[in-house]
This record gives sequence, structure tokens and C-alpha cells, in this order.
Amino acid sequence: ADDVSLQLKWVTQAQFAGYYVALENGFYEEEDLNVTILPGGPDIAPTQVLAGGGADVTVEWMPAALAAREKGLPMVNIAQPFKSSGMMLTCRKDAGIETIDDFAGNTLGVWFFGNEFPFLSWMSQLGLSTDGGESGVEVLRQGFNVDPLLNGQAACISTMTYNEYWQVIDAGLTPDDLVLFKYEDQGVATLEDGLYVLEENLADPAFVDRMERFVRASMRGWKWAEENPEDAAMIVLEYDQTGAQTEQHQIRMMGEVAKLTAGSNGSLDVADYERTVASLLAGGSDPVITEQPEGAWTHAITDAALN
Amino acid sequence: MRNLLPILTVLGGILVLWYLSVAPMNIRVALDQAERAGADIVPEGSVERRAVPAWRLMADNRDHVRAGYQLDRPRLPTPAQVGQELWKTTGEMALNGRAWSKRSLIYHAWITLHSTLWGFALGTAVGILGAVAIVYSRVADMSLMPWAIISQTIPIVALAPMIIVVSSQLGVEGRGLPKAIISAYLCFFPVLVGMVKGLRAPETSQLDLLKTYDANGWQSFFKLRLPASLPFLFTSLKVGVAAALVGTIVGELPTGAISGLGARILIGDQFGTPLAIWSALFAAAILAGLLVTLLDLVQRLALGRMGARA
Amino acid sequence: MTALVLALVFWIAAWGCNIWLANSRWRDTRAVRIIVPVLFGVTLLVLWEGIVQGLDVSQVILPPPSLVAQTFATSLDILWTDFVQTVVKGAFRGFAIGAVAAFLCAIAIDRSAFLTRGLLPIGNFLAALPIVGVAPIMVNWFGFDWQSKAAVVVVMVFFPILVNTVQGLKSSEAMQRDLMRTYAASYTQTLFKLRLPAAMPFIFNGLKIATTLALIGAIVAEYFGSPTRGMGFRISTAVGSLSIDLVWAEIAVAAMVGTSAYGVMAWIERRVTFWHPSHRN
Amino acid sequence: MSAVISAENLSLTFQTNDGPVHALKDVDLTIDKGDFVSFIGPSGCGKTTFLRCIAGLETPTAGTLSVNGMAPDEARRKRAYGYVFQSAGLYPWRTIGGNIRLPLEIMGYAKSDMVDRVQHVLKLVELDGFEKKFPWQLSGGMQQRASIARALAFDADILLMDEPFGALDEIVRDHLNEQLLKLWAKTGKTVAFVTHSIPEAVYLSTKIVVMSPRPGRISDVIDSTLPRERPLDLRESPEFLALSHRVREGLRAGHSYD
Amino acid sequence: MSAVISAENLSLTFQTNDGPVHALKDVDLTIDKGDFVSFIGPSGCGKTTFLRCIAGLETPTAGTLSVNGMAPDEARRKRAYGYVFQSAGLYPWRTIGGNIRLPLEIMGYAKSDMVDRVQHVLKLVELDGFEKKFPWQLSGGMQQRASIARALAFDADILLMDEPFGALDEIVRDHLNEQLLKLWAKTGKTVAFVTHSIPEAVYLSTKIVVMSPRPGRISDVIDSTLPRERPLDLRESPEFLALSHRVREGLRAGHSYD
Ligand SMILES: Nc1ncnc2c1ncn2[C@@H]1O[C@H](COP(=O)(O)OP(=O)(O)OP(=O)(O)O)[C@@H](O)[C@H]1O
Ligand SMILES: Nc1ncnc2c1ncn2[C@@H]1O[C@H](COP(=O)(O)OP(=O)(O)OP(=O)(O)O)[C@@H](O)[C@H]1O
Ligand SMILES: Cc1ncc(C[n+]2csc(CCO)c2C)c(N)n1
Ligand SMILES: [Mg+2]
Ligand SMILES: [Mg+2]
Repeated sequence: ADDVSLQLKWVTQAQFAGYYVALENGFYEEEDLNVTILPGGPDIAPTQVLAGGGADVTVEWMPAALAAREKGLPMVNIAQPFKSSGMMLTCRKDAGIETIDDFAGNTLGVWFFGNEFPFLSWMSQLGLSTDGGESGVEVLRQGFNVDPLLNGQAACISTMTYNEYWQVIDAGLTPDDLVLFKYEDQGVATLEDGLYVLEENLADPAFVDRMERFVRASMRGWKWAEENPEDAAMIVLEYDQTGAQTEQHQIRMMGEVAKLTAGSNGSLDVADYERTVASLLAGGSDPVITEQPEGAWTHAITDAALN
Repeated sequence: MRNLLPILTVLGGILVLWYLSVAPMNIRVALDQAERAGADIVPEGSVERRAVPAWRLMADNRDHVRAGYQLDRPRLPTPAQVGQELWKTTGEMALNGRAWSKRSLIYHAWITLHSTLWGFALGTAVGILGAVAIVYSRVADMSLMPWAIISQTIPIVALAPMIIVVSSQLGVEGRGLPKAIISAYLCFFPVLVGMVKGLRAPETSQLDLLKTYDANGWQSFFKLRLPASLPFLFTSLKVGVAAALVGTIVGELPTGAISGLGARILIGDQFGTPLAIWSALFAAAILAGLLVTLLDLVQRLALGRMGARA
Repeated sequence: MTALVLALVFWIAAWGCNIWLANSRWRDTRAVRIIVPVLFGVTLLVLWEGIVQGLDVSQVILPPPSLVAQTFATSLDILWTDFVQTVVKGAFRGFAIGAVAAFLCAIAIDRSAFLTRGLLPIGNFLAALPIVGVAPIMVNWFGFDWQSKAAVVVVMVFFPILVNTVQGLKSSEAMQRDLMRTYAASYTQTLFKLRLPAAMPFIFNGLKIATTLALIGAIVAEYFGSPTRGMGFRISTAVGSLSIDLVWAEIAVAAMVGTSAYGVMAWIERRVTFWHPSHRN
Repeated sequence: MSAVISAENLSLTFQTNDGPVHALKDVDLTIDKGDFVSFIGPSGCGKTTFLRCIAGLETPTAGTLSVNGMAPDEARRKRAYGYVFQSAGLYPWRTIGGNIRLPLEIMGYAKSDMVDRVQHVLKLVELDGFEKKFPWQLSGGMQQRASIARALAFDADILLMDEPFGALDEIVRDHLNEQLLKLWAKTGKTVAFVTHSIPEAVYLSTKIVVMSPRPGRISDVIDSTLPRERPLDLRESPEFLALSHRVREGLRAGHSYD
Repeated sequence: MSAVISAENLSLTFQTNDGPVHALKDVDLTIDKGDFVSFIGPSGCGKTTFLRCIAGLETPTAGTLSVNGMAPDEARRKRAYGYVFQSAGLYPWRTIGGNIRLPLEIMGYAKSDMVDRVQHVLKLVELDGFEKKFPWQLSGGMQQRASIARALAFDADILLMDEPFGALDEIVRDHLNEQLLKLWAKTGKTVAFVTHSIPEAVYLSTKIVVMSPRPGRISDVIDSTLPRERPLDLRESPEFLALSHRVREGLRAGHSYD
């Protein structure tokens, strides 16, 4: 069997259910692959791991991948299991937020570590400065939890539809207390959770062959997970070594993730790609990327894998 | 044993203070919860309450103060809650034969201990070898010592991700080794400093004595310098093992997130379960206590056999 | 490859030079004492540059020191902002608060032999704990700005200083205390004229340990939430955007700050405890 | 002459882990004003303990002890004596002048008075010019003299000295003995002096108290027959040797050799 | 009798930060086989330095010195002498037996031989039965005897002793002096002995070397007129006192009192 190592963007959770399902159900084995899944963490940059040769393929968000590409690390999107973005800004009504016009003068929680790009380009499209002050917004680097919203340190925080949002709900706030700004609805959605490899590797036919099999099996995993959310969640729990994830949360997460993967067969939708690039380029004075990327994606793998 | 009563008294004092702090720390969360459940709270609305000091809230909402002691997600859990959580994730699981389950703190403590011991071994070896080099070579003494100090001012958290990337590039699987390296990085310094002191502990007259016997370098190392340094070694080993544990946990905090006590703290933080954080913290404390006590015992035994006074 | 070879040659030459210097007849001069470790440090940098260039290591994994220096020079404003946020606001204030609190506590405890006996073992135990673990709790309690960082630092430096001070206060010899009794000296007189001066070497020992802890504490705490400035914030964000050169620039700042803080502490120590055998010439 | 220090049936037992240690047992002794009394005896016979009882640093378990007609503790509070310890015990962070000033600061002397007194006692022990030096910059003999100066700086009529010259070599010791005698003659203080050296005890004292251990008690009290004026070579006189012999015999009686 | 140690025009200057220190200057001395030579002199006059030169631990800057007809360093490698330091300097982690065995282990003696030798010297210094004790379990005098035993355990004809009894009290010291004399008589070793005590020097020696400082030189060499057989009370004889007087005068001449 051929070895493939996959670096995840975050800790083991249903966000990555497709890969765990493929592993557990033997889809990889059927493709004659021996897959190792490396969980991520708050200080693990998948891009860096890829650059260092610690993994063959990584799950990454497109803004971070394109930014890395500009840094001289040629990452290429070979598949895009997530069709839509799950990111949103979750705000408290009692902090006085009703519409996007209320942001000015408030504190907003944002993830950094390569996840800040969509937010930054959104703000610059809204014409809000992110250095604090009356006319702009005060940005707080959100940690790993939703506490800033709960104890009032921030008016809004970043959440994923499938994860942090539910933690806010679990903590006792009701949907009535909250206002949600989905990036999809604001027209600033960027592509999340794609599969990326190093460009130089694509010159190697053996590698390309392995990736074709890998993507095929992974997409089988995703489709299986969409159809069997509860079983998929249990499989994820099986692989969670921290032992801290709960069944309820993972099942719920799987349900939400399924909505995001639903529209994708794994092949990158070029229109989505272009929308993402446009959004990142339109960053005003401080855009995330400065020029149109070349060769940042390929359909070669998915075309071969899915036919 | 003479110290038992004072220690218990101080511990008792700490417990009382802790219990007393729980009410003001948790009152806001308790009131928010009660309000959502439909109770009348003065003043209304959590935003209004932010301007009111905790003692006022407690005075105006006496009925809800008690609720602060039973929250699921307290800002400050009670000692009893922490104890229960600890027991649930250790003793109770062990009794059910699930000590090695991923949900058991015993399993995570073991992961942490494992890396700590490797780091400790590595750090101790580096520290002792460095000390020998420093004591026997002037060049090493002059060039290494300042850099050993400087090395400790570098934030290891910043190095952690790089250590992981580099070691995976070198073909090392898993996170155990990178953690052990970080832990060794913190551990070697106290051992080095202690051993340098220890190896230099023999007085000139003791060294001269060996010279009058025309002893060679090995003999003076094994018959004088090494035994003379043992008390220093043990003292610094105790500091070193504690440092190794800190290193492992720091290594697990932002980079591990897979398993180990540091990962439990991180995950506990991410999912807003303070009890998980607190119980992992206490487990780490217990682990540190056990390690230091164990070394203390070894020290007593070894030095006792070497004729140290009881 | 040539770069690597050159670096190795330089390494051997510098090491040889150091051996010669350390055994030369100027070996005890101030200049040699400074040159030797500096040359050693330079050797490390050259070796690093040589390895990175020679083995063509990607700069998103390990940038060469030359690039780090360049980034350092061009990012002075960022580095300064982060320095103010993390060091001046977080670490320094936390250190000051923690040190003063520990010192006052030690003096209070010291009046009771009973409390001292109870607190010393506990303090020693707490000083050995992985206290950085409280960082997430402190961020939850004190918010994301410098206050929570200072709080972590307070907790981290408190116990080493407390334990050392209490031990120091006990360190005056029985004879020296008896001398005070023969003068029928009051408690405060004995404290200020005997026990505090005698405790100084211990107190400085605690302070020196605490300086390195303070920086680590302030940086780690930033990983759990921070404003958009600070050394911990920058390091983590820079890793995320693969600006590893900036990470190293921040590391350099941390090392310089830590080393100078330690140096200043050691300097004050030498002034204050000039009488201690380890400082007499 | 009146009794400055008087002990009657004095006993002191330390409770230790290995059972009680009888450091002093039924000690009777009177020291008159102006006396120079030496205590000599093997290690552990209670010399230091007795001096500490006088100083009010230790509380006897039985018997009575009065110093200047008061209880020792009261006398201590009244600053009735100066105490010189075996090791000089100067505070290393103070200069010689600062060390001598220490008791004066504590007792609240006026600034100008302090300066005078420090100068005075420095001259007395022949250390003028060393005021600004730190203790470790001085030889052992000079340190010991400074510690005597410290005990002389304030007005106490009693001087308690516990083996002050124990750590010094014989020649320096001879010299300090001579100086101490002069000083005693000049100031007329009452001195209680502990020593291990027979010649020292004989040379200095008007009264020699020989002690023996387990339990610590007085085995001989010898009134000196030597004149008050004592040149150093008095020590080769037959009278001196006879006294030495008597002391040695007294000592040997109570001594085990290990 | 043949010269075991002979020094001619021996000088040693230490280079220090405060300029050169002339620890020894033009020292001439011959020590014959079987001699017991004491060195006495004020602190800093170079006694220790001279002994260390003999032992090959210090290199003279001028003059010649031979030990057993060899250069001192060669003699050291041949293990020509046993050295007894001022403090017993027993290794605290070794038992008394282990401490005495130390030089034997280093010199590679056979196991069985070691056992015999340890037993033999323990008996010699009257410490049989204490082999398994640790140093701290012994009194100061016993520790000092153990350190002498350690220097006797291997076959060296020369014994170099640097103030071995400096830290002990007078009575214990008397006792050890007596034992040392016996041992010397029994073994016939050549002894070089440093002391601060005049009675000790006079009581023990066949030859007393009086030294004076700055620069360190020999100011007097006194051949003892005392018989080889020396009971303790010899010390009250006129001959003894006369010798003591001569030593004291020699000392005082070269002494500054600090
Ligand atoms: N604080 C104490 N606790 C218990 N035992 C004590 C204490 N102080 C002294 N002793 C014991 O009391 C006895 C007398 O001691 P002391 O110090 O008075 O003897 P000393 O005559 O001064 O001896 P030395 O000549 O060695 O100074 C000794 O056996 C000693 O061990
Ligand atoms: N290693 C050294 N470096 C510099 N000076 C030294 C050294 N050793 C001894 N001296 C100096 O040489 C002189 C003679 O010293 P030495 O130790 O021989 O004296 P001593 O007669 O043994 O004195 P004591 O009776 O105090 O032991 C002293 O002034 C001393 O300070
Ligand atoms: C410090 C921190 N940095 C980044 C992320 C972003 N992130 C990585 S995967 C993922 C999906 C939800 O878990 C998200 C949001 C985070 N959560 N915390
Ligand atoms: Mg005493
Ligand atoms: Mg000497």
C-alpha cells in the first residue's frame, strides 16, 4: 500500500469526518492507500507542515493557502469538498448590534493564525478600519473559546455554523439573543477546507496517482458521512485522542458540516474560486494578496478521480 | 511530621478562602442563568449588571448566591466540584476498568509523564555532560555558560511549532519527541547549573589530597568530584523534573492538542468546560508532587547510604 | 554547499581561536571574557546561515539569520508595539505586583513560626507546578488585554519570590540574632538592620528566577486571547502567515529583553550584596 | 565590693530528641564588681550556656540568678552588658565603623555622640583608620578587636566574652590578651571570659572557674595570686606555672579524651 | 644520617593582582632521616607554602629542592610522602575505613593487602572498631587521627603535617601530641610538622624552624636539647621553658600584630 499523510487544520472533530470515515470504513484501504491523519492544533500551521515535508496533503482554507503562495510556498488546490463557507460573525443583541452599520466603535473577536483574512477583507469592503477608534472596530484576537461573547468582552465573535455557534447556545444564550452575519450572506464568503499539495509534487505521476485515489476515497467518505451523520460522528469520536469531545456536539456538528459539503462533488468550482480571489484582492489599502494567483488550483486530480 | 499541623492549617485556610471567593466570582453567571430561567433579578439584564459590583449583586439577590456553587460552567469551581471531576476522570474510571480510556485523566497523565520522563532524561544527560565540559574545559566554561543563560530567555512556545515541523521533516512520527525536546530544553538548565556548582564543590585541599596520591583525572572525577556533587545533583534534579513537566505541558498547550494534560487544558478551554481545565491542572500538580517526592526519596536513600546525616 | 563548508571552516577557526584565547595569558582580562562567548555566539549564527544556505532550507521553515536581521530592521515599529504590550504592560507590571506582594506576604508570614512551617512546603510545592496552565483561566477572569497577562505573571513569580524571601529571612545566623537580643533590639530594628540585609542574596535568587518566568508567562498567556498586538500574538499570527523571519525577530527581542532583565538584576544584586562571599574579589 | 552577678543553685536542662541534656547543674557563683573571671573547661561543659544565662538569652530551669540586682532578662533590656561572641560576627554589609555604630543606632544615641564614641573605641582597640573598611578586608585579629570595640561602644559595666580569641594564632592572641588587660584596668569593667587556653585564663583573670561536663558544674574556683600589673613574661614565673598546673589538673579530672 | 629533604636558596613568589607576594625567600634547610621538624611562625610566613613545595604541589621560582634525592614532583609521583592537612578533610561519603582505603585504591593495592593495611593503621591510631563509622559520627580528635591513619596507610617514609591539630582544644591536643610522638618513635618516619603553638613545637620536635614573614624566610633553627623520651609533664621542666622562651623571642621578632 502507498503511504499518504494528511495534515488537518484543527483538532479531530466532525469538521473532518469524511477523512475519518474513509479511514475507518476501509475506503483508503480499497484504494491501496495507507493513510495517516495528523490532527492539527492552534499552533500548527498546515502550510508550514506541508512546506516542511511533514505531510503530503493538507486541509486548509483558501485565503491562507493563497497568502502562503504569495510568500513563495506554491500550494495547489487539488479538491474542494466544502462548497460553502460556515463562517459567521455572531453578535449579542444586548450589545446593541442589529445590522452591519452597528459595528463601528465595537469590539469584534477574530481568529488569527491565517484565519483572519476573510474578516479583514470584509471589513475593508465595509470601509471600517480595524485599529480601534470611533469610526472603526476594535479587534480582539479570540482565543479558543467563546468566552469573550459570554462575558461581554466582545460585541461579536467569529463562529463556525457547525462549532462555536453551538457552544454559545450551550452556554445558555438563545438564538433570540443573537444576530448572525454569515459570510455567505454578506457576499464575502471564501472557500474553506480544501485539499492542498505542493506544486512540485504534481510533476511526479506516482504522486498524482496516489492523490487521485486519495481524493476518490475521501469523497466517498464525505458522501457516506453526509448520509450517516450519527455514525460518522461516532467514528470521529473514536479517533479523538483527547477524549474531551462529546457525542451530542459532534453529531450536531456533523449535521451542520453536511450542509456545507452538500453542494460539492470534490471538484473546485471555478466561480467560487474567482469570487474568493476577488474578495481577497479587494482588501483596500492592505489586501490579503496583491496579484492574481496563477496555477493555484488544478482539476487534474478530481477529473481523473471522479470519472 | 512536625510540620503536619501547620501545613494542614494553611491548607485549611486556603480552602476556606477558596470557598468564600466562589460566590462573588460566580454570581454574574448564576444570575444570568436564573434570569433566563425566568427569575426576577435586580438589576435586570446582564449588561446593566456589569456596572454593579459583585457584593451588591450578592446582597440584592441573596436567593441566587447558592446557585453559584452548583454551576456547570463556573468561572471558579468549588474545591468539591474539582475533586468530583478529578475522581470521575481517574478513580471512578479505574474502578470501572477504563483507566486507559481516552477520557481518563490517568491516560493523559501517563502521556504527559512519558514525555516528561524522556525530556527529563535527555535534559539531565545534556546538563550533566555540559557541566562536566564546563568544569574541565576553560573554553567551554567561558563560551557555554552565558549562552546557557540566554537560552532560557527564549520563549519556547515560539520554538515549539518549528521543532514539530523540523522533527517531522527528519522523519519522526508523533508528537512525543518534540514535546520531550521542549521539556528537555527547560530541564537541562537547572541541572547544568547545579552540577557545575556540585563538581566544583570539592575544596582545593580535597583536590590537593588526591594530587599527593598522584591520582589521575578519572580517579579524581569518580572518587571525588562525582560523589561530592551528588547532593547538588539531587537538588537540581528535583528542580529539573518540575521544569521538565512545565516544558511538556507548554509543549502540549498550543501544539499538541492531541493528548496529555496540556491538551486537556486546551480542549477544556476551547469547549468552555472549566472543570476539565481545573482537573487537568490539579492532575498536573499531583504529578509534579509525585515526581518530586519520588526523587526526594531516592535522594534520601542514596545520600543515606553515602553516610549523610539523618 | 560551499556556504556550508565555509561555515564549518569558520566554526573550526573560531573554536580554535577561542581555545587559544581561553588559555592565553590574557585569559582573565575583561576583554577576553567578553570576546570568547560573543565569538561562540557568532559561530552559531554563521553555522546556522551556512546550513540554511548550504542545504537550501526553505525560509518558511528556518530563515537565515541575515534575513531575520533584515526583518528586524524593517519591522522595528511592530516589534516596539509588541514590546510595549507584552513586556512593559504585561510582564513588567505583573512582575512588580507579584514581587511586592510576595515580599510583603513573606514578611507577614515570617512573624509566625507556625505559618512559616506550614507555608514553606506548600509554597515550594506551588513554585514547582506548571503554573502556565492557569493562563486560560486568567484570560477568562481578567479579559484579553494586558491585565490577564500580568495576572499570569503575578501567579508565576509569586511563589519563587515568597519562598526565597521567607528562607532568606530565616538565614541570619543564631549568633547574629542573639547579638540583636543583647542590644534589646525591637522587631523592626532586627528586621531592617539584620534580617533583611541577610536575606538579600536569597531574595535576589528568587528575583532572578522570576525574571525569566515573567516573560514566558506573558507570552504564553497571549495564546489564549489578546488584542492585535503583543509578542505572543505576533509569533502565533506570523507562524500562521508563514512569516517565520518575523517570528525569529520576536524571539530575538525576547532573548534580548530576558538577557538584559537578568543582567540588570544581577547588576543590582552585585551592588546590594557586595559583601557576600560570592561577590567579593 | 558588691556582687554584680550572683548565681545560686542554677540549673539548666535542655530537652532534646535524645532526652534531656543537663547543661548546668547546681551552679553557685558570685562575681564582684571589677572582677575578671575566666571560665575554662572541656567542650560541652556549659560555659557558653552559663554566659547566655547571665545575658538573659537562655532561661535557667532552676535556681536564681541576678545581674546588677535584677533578673537577667531585665538587665538585658536595660542594656547592662556587652557581649563578645567567639567568632567576631560582624555584619559583612556594614563597615567597621557601621558595625560599631549598630548598637548605638539601636539604643537611639544622638548622631554626634555616635561619631565620638565610634572614634573613641576604635582608638581603644587600635583600629583608628580602619573605620571605612569592610570586615572581610581585615585580618581575624582585627575583626575580633572590632567586635570588642562594638561591645564597648555603649555604657555597659559588664563585659561577657565567649572565647573571643579562639580562632587566632598564639602570637596575635598574646598581644590581644595584653591589650584586653590594659583596657580592663582602664575601664574598670566587670568581665566574664570563656576560654579553652590555660595560659590565657591564668594570665588574664582575678578568678578562674574550672568546669566539668555531664552534667555541667563548677569543679574548682581559683582566686589568682598574681598581681594586677601583668607584663607578658610573667607567664614564665613559678607562680604562673603553679596556677597553670592547678588548672590543668582540675581540667584533666573532668576530661574524656575524644 | 642522610638528608631526606634539602632546600637551597629556595624562593617562591606568587603573582597576584596586588603585585608579587614573596611567600618564600632564600630558604636553606636540611632535614635528616628520622627527624621530627616543626615549622612555627606567624600567619602568612610561608609555612604551608614550604610544605607544599616539598610535596610538589607548588613549584619554587628559584633555588633547588630535593626530596629523597629526587625533584619533589618526581617524589610525589613515587608517592614518597603522606600529607596531613589542617582540617581532617575526610570525605564525608566514605566511612573511616573507606577514607583510609582511598589512597590504597588509587595506588592500586591488592584487595587483601588493603584490608590488612587498614586494620593495621586503625590500630596504630587507636581507632579499631570505628572502621564502619562515618566521619561525622566521630569527634574532631578522632577525625584527625583517622586522617593521620590515611597518610600512614601506604609506605611513605616522609610525613608532612600542616597544622593537623589546629582546630582541637588543648586537652585533646595534648593527648594527640603524646600519641604522635609514640607513633613517630615506633615507625621511624621523617616528619615535617607545621604548628602555631609553641608548646606543641617544643614538645614534639628534634628541630624547630622559626619563620618570619614578608618575605617568608627562616629566622632561627633550634636543635632540641630534650631527650627522645618525653612524658607530658616534661613541659614544666626548665629546659622546656628555656626552649619555649627562645622560640617565643624568635617569633616576636618577626611579628606584626595584625
Ligand atoms: N540549644 C541547645 N539545645 C540542646 N542542647 C544544647 C543547646 N545548647 C547547648 N546544648 C548542650 O548543652 C551542653 C553545654 O553546651 P555549651 O555550649 O554551654 O558548652 P561549652 O562549654 O560552651 O562548650 P564549647 O567549649 O564546645 O563551646 C552541651 O552538651 C550542648 O550540646
Ligand atoms: N596561591 C596563592 N596565591 C597567592 N598568594 C598566596 C597563595 N598561597 C599563599 N599565598 C600567600 O603567600 C604567603 C604565605 O602563605 P602560607 O599559606 O604559606 O602562609 P602560612 O605560614 O601557612 O600561614 P598560616 O599560618 O595562616 O597558614 C601569604 O602571604 C599568602 O597570602
Ligand atoms: C486560535 C484559533 N485559530 C484559528 C481557528 C480557526 N479554525 C480552525 S478550524 C476551525 C473550524 C472550527 O473549529 C476554525 C475556526 C480557531 N478556532 N482558533
Ligand atoms: Mg561554647
Ligand atoms: Mg598555613
